[in-house]
Order: sequence, then C-alpha cells, then structure tokens
Amino acid sequence: MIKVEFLGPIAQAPIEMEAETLEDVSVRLKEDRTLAQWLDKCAVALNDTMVNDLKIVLKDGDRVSILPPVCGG
Amino acid sequence: MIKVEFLGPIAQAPIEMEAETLEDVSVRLKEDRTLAQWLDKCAVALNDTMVNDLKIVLKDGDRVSILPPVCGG
Amino acid sequence: MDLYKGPLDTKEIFGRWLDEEVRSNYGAYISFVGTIRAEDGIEALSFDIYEPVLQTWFDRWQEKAKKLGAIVKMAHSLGDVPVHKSSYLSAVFSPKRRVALEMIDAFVEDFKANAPIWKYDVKKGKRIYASDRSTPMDGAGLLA
Amino acid sequence: MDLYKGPLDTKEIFGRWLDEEVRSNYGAYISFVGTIRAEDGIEALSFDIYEPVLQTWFDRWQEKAKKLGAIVKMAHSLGDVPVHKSSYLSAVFSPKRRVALEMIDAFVEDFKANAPIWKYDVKKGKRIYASDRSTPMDGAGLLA
Repeated sequence: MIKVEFLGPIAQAPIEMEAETLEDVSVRLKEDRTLAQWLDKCAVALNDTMVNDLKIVLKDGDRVSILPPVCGG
Repeated sequence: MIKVEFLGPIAQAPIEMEAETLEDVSVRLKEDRTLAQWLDKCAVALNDTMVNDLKIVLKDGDRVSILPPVCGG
Repeated sequence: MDLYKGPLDTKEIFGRWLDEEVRSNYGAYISFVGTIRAEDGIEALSFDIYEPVLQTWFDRWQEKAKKLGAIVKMAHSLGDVPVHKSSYLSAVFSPKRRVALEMIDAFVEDFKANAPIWKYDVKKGKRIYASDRSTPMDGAGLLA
Repeated sequence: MDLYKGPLDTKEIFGRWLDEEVRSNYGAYISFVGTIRAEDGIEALSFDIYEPVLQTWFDRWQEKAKKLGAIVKMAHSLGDVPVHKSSYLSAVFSPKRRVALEMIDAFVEDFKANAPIWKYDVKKGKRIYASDRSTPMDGAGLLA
C-alpha cells in the first residue's frame, strides 16, 4: 500500500492505493477526471525527493506527492 | 588660458597653459616624461564632462581633468 | 533557510545575515527582496509551502554555492502577506563579485521555477490560486 | 547618491532605502554590498573620489533606470575603510524581477569600470595606489 498526496491548490484528500510503479499511480489517478486535468502540469516527489521516471518500483509505505505549478517569491 | 588638473594618484599640481584644442594639451603634457607615462591609461574630462575627441576647441577658463585607472567598490 | 508566518522583517533579516558573515571575509553581499505589489485589486498574497522538498532544493543550492566559495541564504513567508510587505528574501555572500552577481540571478530564477511554493491572491478575504502566474516545475507531466 | 567619510553603516543605509521606496510599489529590491577583504596584509583600503564626474555618471544611470521603471541608489566611502567594513552599497528597485537582476549586474560592472574612484592599499599607515587592480576608464588614452 502506498499513499498519494496532493499539494498546494489541488483540493483533494490523500489516496491510499496498491501500486507497483509510478505508472500504476498514473493509471489510477487518470480515472478521476478532476485529478486528470492537473496531471500534465504537475511534478512528482517520492518520499520528498523529486522523481522523473515512471518505471520506479514502489514499496509498501511509500509516499508520492503531486506538486502543481509553483510561484514563490 | 586653460587649467589642467590631475586626479587620484597622479602626484602633480594643476598646470595652467594656452591651448586651442585638446591636441595642444596632449603635446604639452607629453613634454613631461612622468606625466607622459600616465597618458595612455588616462581618460579626460572637460569641465567635468567626459570627452573623447582631440579636436574639441577650448575656451578661456576651461578646466581639463586627467583621470587615471579607477577601482571603486 | 527560514520560514516565517506572515510578512518578513526585512531589515532584521538583512542585518542578521550581515552579522552572521562578518568574519567570513566575503567581498560581495547581494540580497534580493521580493515585495507584494498592489495590483489587480488584491489585499494580500498568501503562500503554501511544502517544506521537505524546499529544504532539499535549498540544500542542493548550498552545496553548489560552496563549490564556488559562496554562501546562499533564504527566507520566505507562510500564509498571508499584505501589499507593500515582503514575502521573500535571498542572498549570496562571495569573495568575488562576479560569482555573487551570477549566482543571485541563477538562484532567484531557479527558485521561481522549482521551489515548491504556491501563491494565492487574497481578495475580499478569499484565497484564489494564482494559476496564471504559476509555472510547472521541472519534470512536470510525468503522470499525464 | 551619498558619499560618507569612512566605512558605511550598511544596515542603516539598507533600511533607509527600503523606507524611502515603501510607497513606490516595487516588486524587487536588490542590493549589493562591497566589503573590504582581509588579504595581502592590508589594514584598510582608502578611496579618492572625483565627485562632479561621479555625479554625472550616476545621473545618467538614474535616467537609464527611469526608462525601465526602475530606481538606482548608491553610497560610497571616502578615505580609509578597515578590513571587514563596507565601502560600497548600491541598489535597484523595480516592479519587475528581471529588470532588477539585469540592472544590478550592469550597474555594478559599469561602476567598476567607469566611476571616478581611486583605490589605495593601506599598509603600516601608508597609502599605496592599487594600480594592479585598477582599470582605465572608457576612452582612456585620448591624450597619448
């Protein structure tokens, strides 16, 4: 079981799911039409490290964060 | 009569001279061997405006400043 | 890196950073202050920050700076910051002026593009995500 | 533009400039502090300034800044400034961050190249012209 959390302006509670890779996470999130709209502009962190590879293998207890477009300063 | 003054590290009192143009000033200053050594690295101001033309015609009371290499900050 | 609830005390932070580095024999200290502009009828801007990823981002910049003999510092506001108050301060200390001038530019631009901070306009007490001024982070779209 | 005998009170000047522009609706305030590094056995650096030409140089920068909606400020020391004290402060205020980042770089570099200021090392109380670190101004060599 892994946990997916949504940061900043995405109004969505965390989701727990079974997933082997980030690809599985992508498939699951795209099922939700509201979330799907965010995905093309969101970056992804795994356990607070930014990641850039869908093939990464997930393990039990992993935390995936979805980071929408930013504007600090 | 015009006045030539030497700024910063050039240890030289102001000189008064007759000069029609900056070219005349150049000729006069080159006669002094110590001054001549400074000239290739010095910029020139006429009445506190930086100038870049030897043909400029001088008038009585003009003040020419010789500015050696700078290092502010 | 320091995060503060509400507006920054810009003078205090600028002076504290100066004191912290008084013995580091720097030659150049460049600071960048970001202040909320009055525009488009806003009362304030408001900020969410995801601190774990921000800390990692900042740590990497500290390492990059160290390799060039420089030091970076940063402060940012959490929550609401009224117009004409400051929400962001960053700085570079370096023995060399060129290093400092180039680093403050690269640091501030990378901050804008990749620091996990979300901005909201505050109008009539309501928070509205500033989507038009926000930038997808490096690597965005991975799950799309 | 302000000239001070001896070291600058960096915090006071930084804060005063901030207060001066509090109503100008700037978004970015970048400041550059130049501090005397301890090196080569110096006790202090010492500065001569030719103020009339410096003022003209600075006025031209103010105009250039104004065209881009920005404001430049500057302070410099006259005479001796001991190591670890500051001799130079400059700043850009601008609605836009890119304008400020590019202008502080161009301003500081042009200052280094063309501000009529002469620097001396102070060693055992003696002033020695820093000729190795000095740069001929634009147009140098006219009379050679």
